[in-house]
Parts: sequence; C-alpha cells; structure tokens
Amino acid sequence: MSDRHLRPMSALAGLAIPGRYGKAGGEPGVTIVERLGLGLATVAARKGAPLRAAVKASYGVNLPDDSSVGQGPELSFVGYGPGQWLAVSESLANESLARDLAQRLRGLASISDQSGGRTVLRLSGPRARDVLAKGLSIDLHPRAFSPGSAATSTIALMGVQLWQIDDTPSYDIALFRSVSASFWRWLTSSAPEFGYEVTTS
Amino acid sequence: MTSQPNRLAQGGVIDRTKKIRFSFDGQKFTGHDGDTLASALLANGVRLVGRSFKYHRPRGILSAGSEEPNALVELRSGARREPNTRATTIELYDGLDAASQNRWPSLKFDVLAANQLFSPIFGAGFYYKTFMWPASFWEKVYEPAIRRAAGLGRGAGLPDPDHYDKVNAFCDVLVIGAGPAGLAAALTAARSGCRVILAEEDFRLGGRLLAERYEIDGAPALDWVKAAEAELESLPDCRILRRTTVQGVYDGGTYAAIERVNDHVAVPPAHQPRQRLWRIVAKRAVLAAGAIERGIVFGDNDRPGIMLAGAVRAYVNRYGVTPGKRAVIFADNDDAFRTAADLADAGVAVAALIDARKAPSAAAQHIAEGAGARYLSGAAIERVGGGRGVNAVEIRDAAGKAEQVDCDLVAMSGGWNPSVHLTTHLNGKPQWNEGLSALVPGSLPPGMSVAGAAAGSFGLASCLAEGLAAGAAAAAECGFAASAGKTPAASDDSGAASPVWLIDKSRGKAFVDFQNDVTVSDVKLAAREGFRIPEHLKRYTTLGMATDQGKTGNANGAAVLAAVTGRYIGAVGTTTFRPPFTPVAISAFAGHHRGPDFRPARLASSHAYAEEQGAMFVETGPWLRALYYPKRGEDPQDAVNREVANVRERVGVCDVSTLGKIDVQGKDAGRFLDRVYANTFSTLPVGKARYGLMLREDGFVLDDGTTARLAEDHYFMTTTTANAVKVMQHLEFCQQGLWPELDVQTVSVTEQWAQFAVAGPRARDVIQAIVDSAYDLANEAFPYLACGDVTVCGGTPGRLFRLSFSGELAYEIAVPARFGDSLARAIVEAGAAFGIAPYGTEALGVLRIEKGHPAGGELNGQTTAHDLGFGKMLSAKKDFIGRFMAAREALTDPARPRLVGLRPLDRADLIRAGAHLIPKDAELVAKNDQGYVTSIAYSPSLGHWLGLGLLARGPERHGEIVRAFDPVRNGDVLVEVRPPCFIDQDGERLRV
Amino acid sequence: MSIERDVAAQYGVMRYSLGSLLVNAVTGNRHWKPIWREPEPKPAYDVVIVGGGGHGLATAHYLAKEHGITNVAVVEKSYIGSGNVGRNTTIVRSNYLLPGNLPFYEHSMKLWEGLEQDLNYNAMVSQRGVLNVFHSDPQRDAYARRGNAMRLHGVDAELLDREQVRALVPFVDFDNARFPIRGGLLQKRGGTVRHDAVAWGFARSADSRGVDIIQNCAAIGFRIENGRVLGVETEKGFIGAKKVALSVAGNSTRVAAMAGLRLPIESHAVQAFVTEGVKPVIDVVMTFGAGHFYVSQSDKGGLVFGGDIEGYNSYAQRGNLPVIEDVAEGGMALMPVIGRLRILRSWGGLLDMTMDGSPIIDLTPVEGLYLNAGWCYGGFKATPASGWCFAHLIANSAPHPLAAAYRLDRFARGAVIDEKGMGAQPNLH
Amino acid sequence: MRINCPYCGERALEEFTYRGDATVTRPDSLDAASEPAWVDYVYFRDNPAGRHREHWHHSAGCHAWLVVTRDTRTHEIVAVEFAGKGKLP
Ligand SMILES: Cc1cc2nc3c(=O)[nH]c(=O)nc-3n(C[C@H](O)[C@H](O)[C@H](O)COP(=O)(O)OP(=O)(O)OC[C@H]3O[C@@H](n4cnc5c(N)ncnc54)[C@H](O)[C@@H]3O)c2cc1C
Ligand SMILES: NC(=O)c1ccc[n+]([C@@H]2O[C@H](COP(=O)([O-])OP(=O)(O)OC[C@H]3O[C@@H](n4cnc5c(N)ncnc54)[C@H](O)[C@@H]3O)[C@@H](O)[C@H]2O)c1
Ligand SMILES: Cc1cc2nc3c(=O)[nH]c(=O)nc-3n(C[C@H](O)[C@H](O)[C@H](O)COP(=O)(O)O)c2cc1C
Ligand SMILES: [Zn+2]
Repeated sequence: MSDRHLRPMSALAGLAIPGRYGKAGGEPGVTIVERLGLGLATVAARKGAPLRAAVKASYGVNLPDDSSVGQGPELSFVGYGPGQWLAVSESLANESLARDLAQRLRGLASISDQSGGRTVLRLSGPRARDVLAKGLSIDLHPRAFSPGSAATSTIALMGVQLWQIDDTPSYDIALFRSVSASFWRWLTSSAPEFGYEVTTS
Repeated sequence: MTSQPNRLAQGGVIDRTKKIRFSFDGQKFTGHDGDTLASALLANGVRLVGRSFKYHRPRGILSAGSEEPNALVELRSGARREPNTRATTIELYDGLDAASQNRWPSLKFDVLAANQLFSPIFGAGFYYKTFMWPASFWEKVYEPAIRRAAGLGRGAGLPDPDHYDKVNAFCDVLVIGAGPAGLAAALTAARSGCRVILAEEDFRLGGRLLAERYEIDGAPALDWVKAAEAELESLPDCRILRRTTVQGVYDGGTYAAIERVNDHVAVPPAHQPRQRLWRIVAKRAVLAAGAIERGIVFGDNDRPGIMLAGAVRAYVNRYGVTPGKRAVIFADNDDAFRTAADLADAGVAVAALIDARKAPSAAAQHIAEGAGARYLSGAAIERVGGGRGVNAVEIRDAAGKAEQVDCDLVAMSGGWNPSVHLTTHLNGKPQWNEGLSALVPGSLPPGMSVAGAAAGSFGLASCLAEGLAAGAAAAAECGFAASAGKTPAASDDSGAASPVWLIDKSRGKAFVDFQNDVTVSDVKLAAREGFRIPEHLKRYTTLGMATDQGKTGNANGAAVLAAVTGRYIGAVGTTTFRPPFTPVAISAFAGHHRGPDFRPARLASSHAYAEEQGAMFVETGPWLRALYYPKRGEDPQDAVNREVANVRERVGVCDVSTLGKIDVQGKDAGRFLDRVYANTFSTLPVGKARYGLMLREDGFVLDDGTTARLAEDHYFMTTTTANAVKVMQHLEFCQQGLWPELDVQTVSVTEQWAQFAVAGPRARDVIQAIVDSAYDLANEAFPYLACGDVTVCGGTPGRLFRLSFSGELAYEIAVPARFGDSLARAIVEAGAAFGIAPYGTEALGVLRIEKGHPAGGELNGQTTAHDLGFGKMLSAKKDFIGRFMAAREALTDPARPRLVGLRPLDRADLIRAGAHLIPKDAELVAKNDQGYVTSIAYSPSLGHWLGLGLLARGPERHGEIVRAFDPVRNGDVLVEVRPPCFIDQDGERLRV
Repeated sequence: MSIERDVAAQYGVMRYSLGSLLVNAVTGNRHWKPIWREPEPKPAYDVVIVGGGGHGLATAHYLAKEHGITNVAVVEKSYIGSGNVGRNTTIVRSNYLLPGNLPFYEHSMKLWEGLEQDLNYNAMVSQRGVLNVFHSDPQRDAYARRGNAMRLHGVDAELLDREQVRALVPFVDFDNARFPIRGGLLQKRGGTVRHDAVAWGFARSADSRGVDIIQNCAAIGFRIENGRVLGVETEKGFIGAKKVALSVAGNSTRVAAMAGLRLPIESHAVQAFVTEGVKPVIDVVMTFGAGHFYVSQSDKGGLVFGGDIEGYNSYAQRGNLPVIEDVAEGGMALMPVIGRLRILRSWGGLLDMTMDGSPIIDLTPVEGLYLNAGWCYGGFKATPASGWCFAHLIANSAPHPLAAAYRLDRFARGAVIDEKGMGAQPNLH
Repeated sequence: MRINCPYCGERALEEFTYRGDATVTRPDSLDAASEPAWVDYVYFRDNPAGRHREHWHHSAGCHAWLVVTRDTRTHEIVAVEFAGKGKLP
C-alpha cells in the first residue's frame, strides 16, 4: 500500500488569497473567510421514526421543523427540507460527524456524509447584506431573517444553503464544492464596490 | 458664439458656478450642473437636433422627459456608443460627446430629405404593395436598401465594456414616482415604520414641481420637496432610488426597475456598475407616475421650435433656459396658458395665446393680459413658417380671418394623458374618461393603487391629498398604523382639456407619431384600406411603435382614427402598453452572466492536477472535464490513441466524479428501486453492484447506470453526467408524489465523492497499492461487480467498486472530494510502476464504443430498451415506471432502428457520427433512410474506425454492408453491420 | 387567372403593382379600397373556420384557390392577426430532423418562396439564412444527423466549421465564451417573413375570392347532433356549417372542449422582444446552442429575439422576469456587441404545446369537425403548408400525404414525433 | 410569480421547476385493461383556463414536490400544499 497519506485540499486553493480588495480605505464592507474542517452531513428522517427524541437525547438539540438552525453544544442541525437537515459541527470534524450520527441515529435517520462536498464561507460585515442581495433573492432584513434563520436557495445560479450567525451581520454559506471557483468569481465581482477583506480566521 | 445665449441670469435648479463642457456634432458648448443635454442645447440656441425616420425631416426638442420622440442622439463613442438616446434624459457631464443621427452628409443638409417629395408613394404600408417583382430581387436589392435606410442610430459594434449588477430588494410599499403625489405617499407610508422604496426616474425628486411655479403652504413648492426629501432620508427603512425607472410589473408583486448608476458620468468609476437591475418584491405599490402631455395635430407641427407647453415651462423654470425669443401658445386647456406667464416673467415676448376652444376662457384671457399678449379663442395654427425651425405661424381666428405671426417658439398642449402604463402590464385595461378626454387606469395589478396625475387628478392639492391617502392605506394594508394627516395648502385648478384633436384645414404634414413619421394622411389611408381597429392601425402605420411607444402620439392617433371613421373616440379602443416603460439596455438584464460567467462551471476535484498535466478540457453540460492529456508536441488523435492503448495494455486512471451519485436509503429502498428501474434491485446482495435501466413513464429510456448495495437499507445509485439532475428530480417525484408510503430517502452525494476509474490489466496492482492492506482484493474475495467500504492511503475512508465501462479489469474508487486531488496524485504515483497514465473523456468514449456500451449518443430520449438491446431487462413480474407504455407495438416493432456495431468495409475509411445508414445499392433518398450512426471512435486496439448506430432491424442484419452517408461532410463510406461489442465479447478480461 | 379577375372585380379587390401605387399616389391615395370587407355572418356556410390567425386564413385561401370552396367564413374572436401570427419572431425554416416533419416543412418553405406572387401581396419573405451554432462534438453530430436528414429530403443544409461561422457572424463572441462556438448548421433558404403581412395577405386573397372574414366573433359552442357537427354558436349568433375547422392555436383545448374533445395539449406562454431600431447589425437568423436565445433583425432595424417558453400553463399572453433575464444572458453570452442596444418592448403569445412537440392536423371523433392544432412555438413557418394540408383534409375528409404523420392517435400508439426526445412533457419541447 | 412553499416560505419563480397537471392519477400497470387510462394519464390534459392544480418542484430550495392551485389566466396562486399525501414525514 502507498505510504503517502492523502492531504485535503480546499476548492478555493489559490483563489481565496488573504488581503484587502476593492474600494480602498475605511472598514471593509464585508469580510470573507472559508470555514475548513467542518463536519457536514445530511440527516433524513426515516418514516415514522422517533428521531426528534433521539436527537434531543444524544445531541441536546431540538430539531427545527422549519428552515432554521437547531443549535447544540457540539453540533447544529440546519433545516433544509421536510424531514431533512444539514448537520454542522466543528468538534466532530469532517467525516467523524457522519460516522457519529450514523451510530447514534441508526434506524431513525438516513445519514450521508457531505463534509467533502461543500465549501463553507462566512461573510460578515456591515455590507454583507448588500453583497448577498446581488445574488440571493431572499429577504435578509432583520425583520424577516435573523440569527438562527436559514434558507436554501441560489446565488447567481448556484445552489446554496445559508444561515445567519449573528447581528454583525454574519452568514455561513454552504455551496457545492464543484462551483466554488465560479462562486468566487461572482463574489469578487459583487463585493469590490463595498471593499472586502479575505482572511483565514 | 456667445456661451449659453438663452440662459437666464438666475432661477432654476442648476448650479451656475459649475461649468460643464460638452460637444454636439463636434461643436463645443458649455452647460451647467443640473442640465440635461436638451436643456444645455437650448441654452446654447441649438434647436435642430435630429432627422426623422422616414422623411428625414428636421427635428428638435419636443418634451423635457423620457417621452421624447424627436431629440434622439448617439451618445458617447467607441464601445460605449449608445444610439437613439433621448437628449431630454441625458444628464450633462463634463466631456459629454453626442452626435445627431440618421442624416447624410450633415444634420443641416440631409440628402434623404428628398424622401418627402415621394411621400405619397411612401405612405402607410406601401412596401406591402410593391417590391414583389422579380421575386429574387427582394433579398438582393430591395431589402438591403430598406434596411440601410431604416434604423436611426448605429450600435457600438463592440462588446459592452461596462459592468452591470442585479439587486434583489424587498419592501412593504413601493412608491413609483417622486412628484407631489409620490413624495406624499412615501411620507405617510414611511412614517408608519413600514419598509418603503421610492423609485424616481429623474435625477431630482419633485416631478412637475421642478417645472412649475406652484406654492405649497404659502411657500415655493420646492421647499416642501426639500423638506420631504430630508425627512424620507432620515427614516431608516425608507430607501430612495434616484435615476431609477420602474420598467415592468410582474406576477406576485415583482417589479423590475433599472437604476442608471453611472450614466451621468463619462465612464463608471472603479468597482462601480453602469446600471443596476432592481428586482423589487413589494407587498403594495403606489403608482404616482404623473401624466404625459400631448401635442396638437396640425400641419408641420414637427418643426424645431414647436414644443410641449409643459416642457417649455420645465426649461424656463427648472433649467433657467428660454427656448425662444418670441413665443406663441397654442392649446386647448388653461393649464398650458400658464406657460405665457412663466415666459413673460422670464423676459420672453409672448405674441399670442391661441385657444383652440370655441368658448373664450377668462383664466387664459387674464394670463394673456398679464403677459401683454393677444388672446384668440376658437383659433388655430394652420401653417408654420420656417424650414429647420419655426419662424412664423399663420393663424386663422374664429371669424375665419388668417394672419401671420412671427415667432421662434410654439408652446402647444392638447391636454395630458395619465401615465397608466404600469397599470396594464398584467393585462389591466385602461378606461376612457370623458371629463379628462384621456385614458385613466382601469383594473389594477394586485396590490397596486394609483395617486395623483397618474390617476387623472391634475390639481396639485388633490395630488398631495391622494398621495398621502394612498401611502397611508398601503402601509395599513401591510399591517402598520398609518394616517394620511392633513393635506398642505395648495392650488387645485385642474386645467382639464376640452380637446380639439385635429386641425384638418391646416397645410403641410400633420404628424401624429413624430418618431415613426406617421401623419394624418397615413391614418386616413389605413382607415380607407380597412385598418380601422387601433391594433390594426398601429401595425399598418407603425403608429406608437417607436422607441417612445407612442407616449405623446397614441391618444392623438386614436382621436384622428375616430374622427376619420366618424366614431366616438371612447369607443374606438386603444392599443396595449407592454414592458419596459422606457427602453432598457440588454446588458442590464444580463448582469454578471455573460462571457465566462454566462453559467457557472463545475470543476472536478482533480481539475488542478489535470491542468498541471496539460489536459485539454471540454464542456460537458455544466462540467469542465479533461478531454485528453497531450504530451508535448503530441496531436490530439495520438494522445487519445495512446491513452486507450495504455488502458488496454497496462492501466489508466480517469476522473468519473461527474456521474450523478445518489444515496438511496430506508427500509423500502429496494422496493423503491424495483419501481423506478426496469430491472430488479431488491434481490441484489449487499456488497454487489448491478447495471440498471430507467424508463420514462411514456416507455422510452430515461437513463442508465450502476447501483450498488452498501447495506440492507442503503443503495448507492449512479446516473449519467447529463441526466444527474433530471433523475434526482424524478426519484423525488416518485417518492413524494407517487409512493409517499414507502420508507425511502434519496440524497444527492455527487459533490461528496471524488471517484476515479482505474482500468486495465494492471488495475488490481494499482488499487492494491492504494487501498489499505486490511482489504483482500483477490479476484475471489472481490470479484467483478463487488463493492464495499474501504480505507485508502493509511486510513482515509473510501468506497471501492469493481465496475468496468472499458471492458478491462477495472475499479472505481471514491474518497471524500477534498481528498480528490491528493488521491489522483497518489494513484498515478502508485501506478507509475505499472505504466499508469491518466485518460480523458475522449478515451473513455473510445473504450466504451469498442465495448458497445450505449451512452449519450444512444440515450437520446428517442430510443427504447428494445432499440438498445435491453428488451430482456424489462421485468414482467413487477410494476415499474414506463412498464405499460413500453409494451406498445410502436416501441417494440422489430422494424425500428436498433443498436448495431459498424466498421468500415475499407478499414482505412473514416465513419462519422450523424451519417445516415442506407442500403448498399439503394438510391440516396429519404425513403431509403434506415437509421444513423450514433457514436464513432478510432480504435487503436483494432487499428481502424468503428461506430455504433441505430439501424432498422439491425440485429437481424449482422454481416450486411450498408452505406454511411454524410453529405454535409461529403462522407459516403460502406460499413459492415456487426454486433455492438467489438472487444472481448465474452467479457473475460473484466472478470480476471 | 381570369376567374380570379372576375372574382376580384366582383369583390372590388385591387391588384397591387408599382403602377397602381403610382396612379394612387398622384390621385392622393383616395382610391385605395379596404383590403377585406367587414361582412355580417350569413346564416350558413359550407365551411366555417374558427380562428383568424395565419393558419385559419391560409386554410381559407387554399380552400378557395385550390379546392374552389368559397362559401366559407372565418370567425375570429378578436381582430385577425391578433394571435400568434402577429406576435411571433417570424423565423421560417425547414431544418427538421424527423421524417414525419421534414417533407411538410419543406413544402411550406416552397410555398413561402412563391407566396408574394400567389397572393399579390409583399409579405417580405426574406431568405437570409438560418444559422444554428453548436458548441460541442455531440452537438455537432446531432446537427450533422439533422443536416443529412434534410439533404436526403432534398432540403438545403450546410455544416459550417468555426471559421466559416466566424466569417458569417464576426461579431459573435469566439474568444471569451463559457461555451465556445465550434461550428453551425446553416440553411440558406431559411429566413424571416413579415408576420402581420402574412395574416393580411392571406385574408385579402381569401376575401377577394368570396370568403367572409368576421372579426370580433368568438365561437362559444358547437351544435352537434348524433355525432355530427351542424354549426357554430358565436358571439354574433348561430352560424350553420356543413364542416367546421378549428385553427385556434393556443386556445385549441378550450375550443375543442366545447365539442367534448380532450387533447394532448397544454397552453404555454412565451415571450419575444424587440430593440430600438439601429442600422444593420446581423444579416442572418441566428440561434444560440448553449442557452435560450435566437435573433434576427427586422427590416425596421429592431433586433427581434426570443428564448425559452415560460414553462407553466398559462393563458395570460405575457411572461415573467426570469425568462427575460435568461434571454438577455444568452444574448450577451453569444454576441456582447448588443449589450447597449435597448429593448423597447416585450410581449407574450399563447402556445399550443403538444406532448411530443409536433402538431396535429386530423379529423376528430365528431363528424364534420376538423382539427388543426399543437403548433408549439414553431407554427409560423408552417402557415402555408398547414393551410394547404388542412384545406385538403377539409375538402376530401382525408389527410394530405404531407401531414399523414400528424394524426391524433399517434399518442396512444406511441408513434410520437419527438424531435427533442423530451417525452410527454410539453414545456420541454 | 412567487410561490409560497409550505416549507421555505414565499420564493421566486426561478427556484421552481414545473411538471404539470396534478389531477391525473397513475393507473396500475399490471392491469391489462388499463390501456385507455394510461394513454389519458401520460398524454391527455384538461388544460383549463382558470383554476389549475399543478405539480411544481422546489428544485432550488427544499426539493419538495408541491401541488399549486393557480389561475392560468391571471397567474394568481390560491393554494400550495405538499404533493403525495401532503404530510411531513
Ligand atoms: C413569441 C412567439 C414566437 C414565435 N416564434 C416563431 C418563429 O420564429 N417561427 C415559427 O415558425 N413559429 C413561431 N411561433 C409560433 C407561431 O406563431 C404559431 O405556432 C402560429 O402562429 C400558430 O398558428 P396561427 O397563426 O393560426 O395562430 P394564431 O395567430 O394564434 O391564430 C389563432 C386565432 O384563433 C383565435 N381564436 C381563439 N379562440 C377563438 C374562438 N373561440 N373563436 C374564434 N377565434 C378564436 C385567436 O384569437 C387567434 O387569432 C412563435 C410564437 C410566439 C408566441
Ligand atoms: N393642471 C394640469 O392640467 C396638470 C396636468 C398634469 C399634471 N399637473 C401637475 O403635475 C403634478 C402631478 O403630480 P404627480 O406627483 O401626480 O406627478 P408628477 O408628474 O409631478 O411626478 C411623477 C414622477 O414620476 C416619475 N416617473 C414616471 N414614471 C416613472 C417610472 N416608471 N419609474 C420611476 N419614476 C417614474 C417622473 O419622473 C416624475 O418625477 C401636479 O403638480 C399637478 O398639478 C397638472
Ligand atoms: C417581428 C416583430 C417585430 C416587432 N417590432 C416592433 C417594434 O418595432 N416596435 C413595437 O412597438 N412593437 C414591435 N412588435 C411588437 C408589437 O408591438 C406587439 O407587442 C406584438 O405584436 C404583440 O401584440 P400586443 O403587445 O398588442 O399583445 C413587434 C412584433 C413582432 C412579432
Ligand atoms: Zn421549499
């Protein structure tokens, strides 16, 4: 067997280069950071299974019925469809999340690892809403969308899952890995007007 | 010439301290900040601005807004040239460069003005009656001439260099227009705390208040505008969009608006778009778009110097410009005669007020006295003097006496038409209002209300009152406590017109539609020929079909039609307004999505690696895939041959991640697959994969692929790259719509897995070097069609499938996509010892064609299982999608074109896909067309070209020689019909 | 010819010629006559055609001219030409793939080529060429398959490589495209025809032969007794008819339902667009192969273009924003030189989308009731042949050989004519 | 046009994919006598001008198949529900 271990690679390698771009001077309108190493998995409820209770018991999360975020200590469940959630975790990194879910929810839910299949970006800053509004046709006004709200939609013809983190405002955006480069082209042609910064943390 | 001879010393909302240099037809001028090109030209005494469409008549400036039909120019130059741009809406900027259109050699002297002499021939629809002989002349002679003459300006001819944005916006109340009514509506709505967007086409708020000398609460109306603007700015959830025209109304409270972000500068600044498309979703909308003035139809009414009265007031009051030295007012409503007062106060001599109405008007008379002008009622202009600009008019008074009056400015008004356009975009029909003699809004789009002049309320006080009320009502309907409050004090005289549509005794061409040169005689001719319905009149004469869409002409057109056909104008009907409200640049609707960004590109995780290897890429649906990997100096065919040979003789690796991958889980997963696949999957043992065929409900083939069973309740399905999305949607329909009782969950994991095919005699050696040693991959332990979870390269979780598309000993190995790049490199590294080489989709195609596997070319939506030789796969025991319809005779008829292999009789010949198959000695005509070549490849293994095809009764004709006829590429070769599989028919290699 | 004159004289039609144009010009254009009469409906006709669009009017013309059946009325619910014939992007071509379609559309092409002389009306048949560009090898092979099928049917077709396309349309984006152009299929005889003139020309000719064209007269029902049609209930009262012919495009299912028929058709909306008039930009008709955009330039100078259908059942004759953006994106991807040209109007039409994307010209279960429907977004080019074949069907109660494949029972049998291979999903054809 | 997805809320038209008439029901393919029913199911439609019950897929959102009741003359949407038995799992 080959002795070389496989090294993970970001789909934005060589694209997301830290620095300040676009309109110069002042606060950057938006700050962009890629969230690497997250555990990501889709959780689909089995017919009539007592999933809710099990999730509460094993993860201390109340599964949301709508497209919002159920937050727990080690992971959160982002609703993206009837009986379907995207589980997201920092502590249960990468594949380990799917493995953990598969064990603890055996027979109650169908689990699919997605940790390799998504690029997750965090956009935050005073103009984050304005940047997103150029591609996302969802009302992000505080009255309509707040921390804990989530949505599955498209940005510039690319499927995204997005949920709000805080009032900065900050949003996490999960996109399909294969379109990361195209998404980056859209993002970096939409954000310059406000000045943006790419960071690593 | 002295700079700006017609500019008043003070007055108007322009900044005289800022001088702006611009040029028109190469001549240099200066204007001021706050000018439009039109106001600046008038300030400089320029009256002649363009030439008309058909007769090349001299044309000047008619209006002061976006309804302008005449003053169209080519703005900017080079890649930014914009033809047909309305001088009345172009904000003056330093270095502005504009040119007149549709004239040769010069604006002042235009040869084609001679067309006028032939106008009796060039009447409405003349081209339908001629240019027919000889038939062949149309394309060669007549049409090119017509096309060269037609079309006003010239396009840039170069790619648009600017950037465009799209923005999604949401609000409770959208207010369209920021005149008194709109500002009032925005105020009450925004004060209630609801989210308001106020969109104004102009670069200044105020609407007609900018053009008039009204007072509100005893102070100049503009003070009120300033206050309103300031208050709206201060409200957090109120957004004011200036230079933004609401162009269209769409379903679900969706409005399209175009913001001209940087049209008022020479070039958009860095990081800035030229224009923005606002996709506004509003719970309620208040239309306060005002009204558009119409002219009067009399002879030579298109002469430069003849303007709309409201426009004259706008130039005097807003821009501090006097469009003439000696004026005549010709109107049928008191509102227009106020123009005399404004002109007189600006020091312009007013010769006469010509009131087309029989009954004298006290108000008008009073204004006349104040302006020191004569007042004639029941009078009309019957003749206009002056060629490139009016210099006199001949008036006939009520008593029938004619006299000539010198003047260089005629302010005309036939009344006002409420701007109902946006109320009709969802099929609403405006209604004729006799009192106003104009169309007013009829049925409205859901959620829209109308206020002010747009609703037919012409008095300022009522505009304010209606605005306040409409804003409050809209906010209330959105659940906010709002009140209209008290209406500020303002005059309320609504100078409604009692129209005199047509002065038919007048001499010269009387224009109805200025831009398209439609005259009264054209309307008469059309009516005479039977085009009496306004929609027919429009199409026959092109009335209202120009860039202004008849904003100033349609009402007069309908009136003239009524007059000449002796009908009541309210009964003749009208034509339909359609989006956009004003013309919109195509770029603005495209935004980011052009050039390389037209559509997103999906890249496999090994893309970077493939690039390093010098791969050529190809667009396959949304994906960019490696086509082949040429070595330096190697031509494409050699590269592909090498890659294929390497797979057949040693081993190759290919990224197959683009295949659709779907997790199908749940305790009914097997039963579910039995119903969506034509063959059976519930019996598939865990750890095994099987080829599956999917049909559409109409019985034709939808897709194919292999599906593996990873656990009792977990299948892993693969689809073709092309149909991945379609199949996922289909599965979801079956599961949610047809059989919701089944416990089955489908999730796309296409993005999760980077999957590589490792194929060739040495494949096992390579895979063994990659997969951790804990796994026994011996043929017995892991036979053909086996599958299972593995770990690779020391612990990375992966999946291994023993599948073969190439017909060789082959595996597909998958790891989470973020390891894809690394795995590609590891495989090549580990395979080096065995002579591994990466291969692309081209070689992949060759390998499958050599094996006779159907793919894209055969799965084209027109073929049946039976056509592809899969008839036996259709299970008779169970229900499945497409089962019933697939059994129909027409789908199983042996005479249908069915899959065969083809090879050239002369092995040196080239076969091409798309060639048709015709019996050897038959005539080359349609009735002998028996099928076609679906896929071709040069087979390095066999040393000649070969192909797959669909041939009538194909399977019965193995060994027969037929022609592959390809006239569009001059191809005509004899080919031998064979079974589809050319290599290793018994499939021994893939089982070793 | 002479008969034609007599009829002409009888109904006072004027022949158009340069002469007549000049004579009238000097006499102040006072002597032009209505190009059709505005008759009240007679109690009964041999044939009542429902629908005064291109196909209905062409049917009337050929019934009179080719079959001598002139006791005919065309009843139109609005004004003639108010339907799709007056709102389409005017492309005519016969570059079809399947044997069921090719001979029919080629016959139509031939009729277009002689139309002006046949009608003595200039419908501006402009054979400027129709170019479909392709962007990949599979797409090239699919076009080759089509081009070869055309050639086997005696239809002109040329497969162009990238450079030949560049020579034809140099302003197209060859260098910076997401989907680079690899070549194109060209039918030189294809082109455009002035849409309104087609309706007016056929109407004028039919009228001159005695056909009554009755506008603002919607059919609201049928009188049917023991399986036979006796006439049409209209807004202007009952009109008796030995034969009734339906040619109502987007409204086929509604009108057929009045006769108790159910059809394999959905009504869909599709939009079209026109820009401000500009000096000549593009000389051919062009279709993008990697998106939804096709374009030609009208003789008035406007770029006329269209794209994908709206995709949902609709009778609203208008569309929504997504398609407008999609079309503009396609246009900008194909030819960014049009970026600053402005769209001055967009509008919608009402399409009869069938389950296989091909039309129906057939008898119906109701004796004496004939059906012409399902033209999807491609029936303008079919107008003359459709009228020709439908007239034949009505006159002989037997299908014309050229339309033999357009039978209703093909769906049940599975003998569908599915050019795109999309199956029974109307919005995908 | 905007469709109020019972899961995601009101969304723009471009997020949805249209399928068509939701009133037709799939016959039993094992019943040989069902031929007319099959032809009807696959090919024939009422295509009403007015209220229409139709299948839409929220393909850019929650991937739910919906039954939308919509007026085909005005595009007014009067009801949206989940397809199938219309229940959440
Ligand atoms: C935007 C658009 C672009 C298109 N582009 C092309 C193209 O480029 N090339 C091409 O070949 N085809 C094109 N088409 C398709 C083509 O226009 C139609 O297929 C064709 O015009 C239909 O035939 P028709 O002319 O008879 O239809 P129509 O002109 O629609 O005639 C049907 C008539 O029936 C009338 N009617 C309906 N109900 C009744 C009733 N109850 N009683 C009386 N009368 C009734 C209608 O008012 C209408 O006038 C396009 C269509 C559209 C909408
Ligand atoms: N007495 C008369 O005969 C008469 C007739 C008409 C108007 N008026 C006067 O004109 C004023 C009318 O007030 P109002 O507020 O109703 O109209 P307005 O004309 O004052 O304001 C309308 C505003 O809407 C804008 N607009 C138009 N279409 C738009 C679009 N699609 N998108 C964005 N903006 C658009 C215009 O640029 C304008 O600023 C009153 O002062 C009234 O007295 C008088
Ligand atoms: C080929 C073609 C060219 C057209 N050109 C113009 C044009 O130059 N100006 C215009 O206003 N409308 C133009 N139209 C659109 C018509 O004005 C009208 O919108 C269309 O016939 C549909 O009718 P409706 O909008 O009244 O429903 C054109 C239509 C077609 C089919
Ligand atoms: Zn949803």
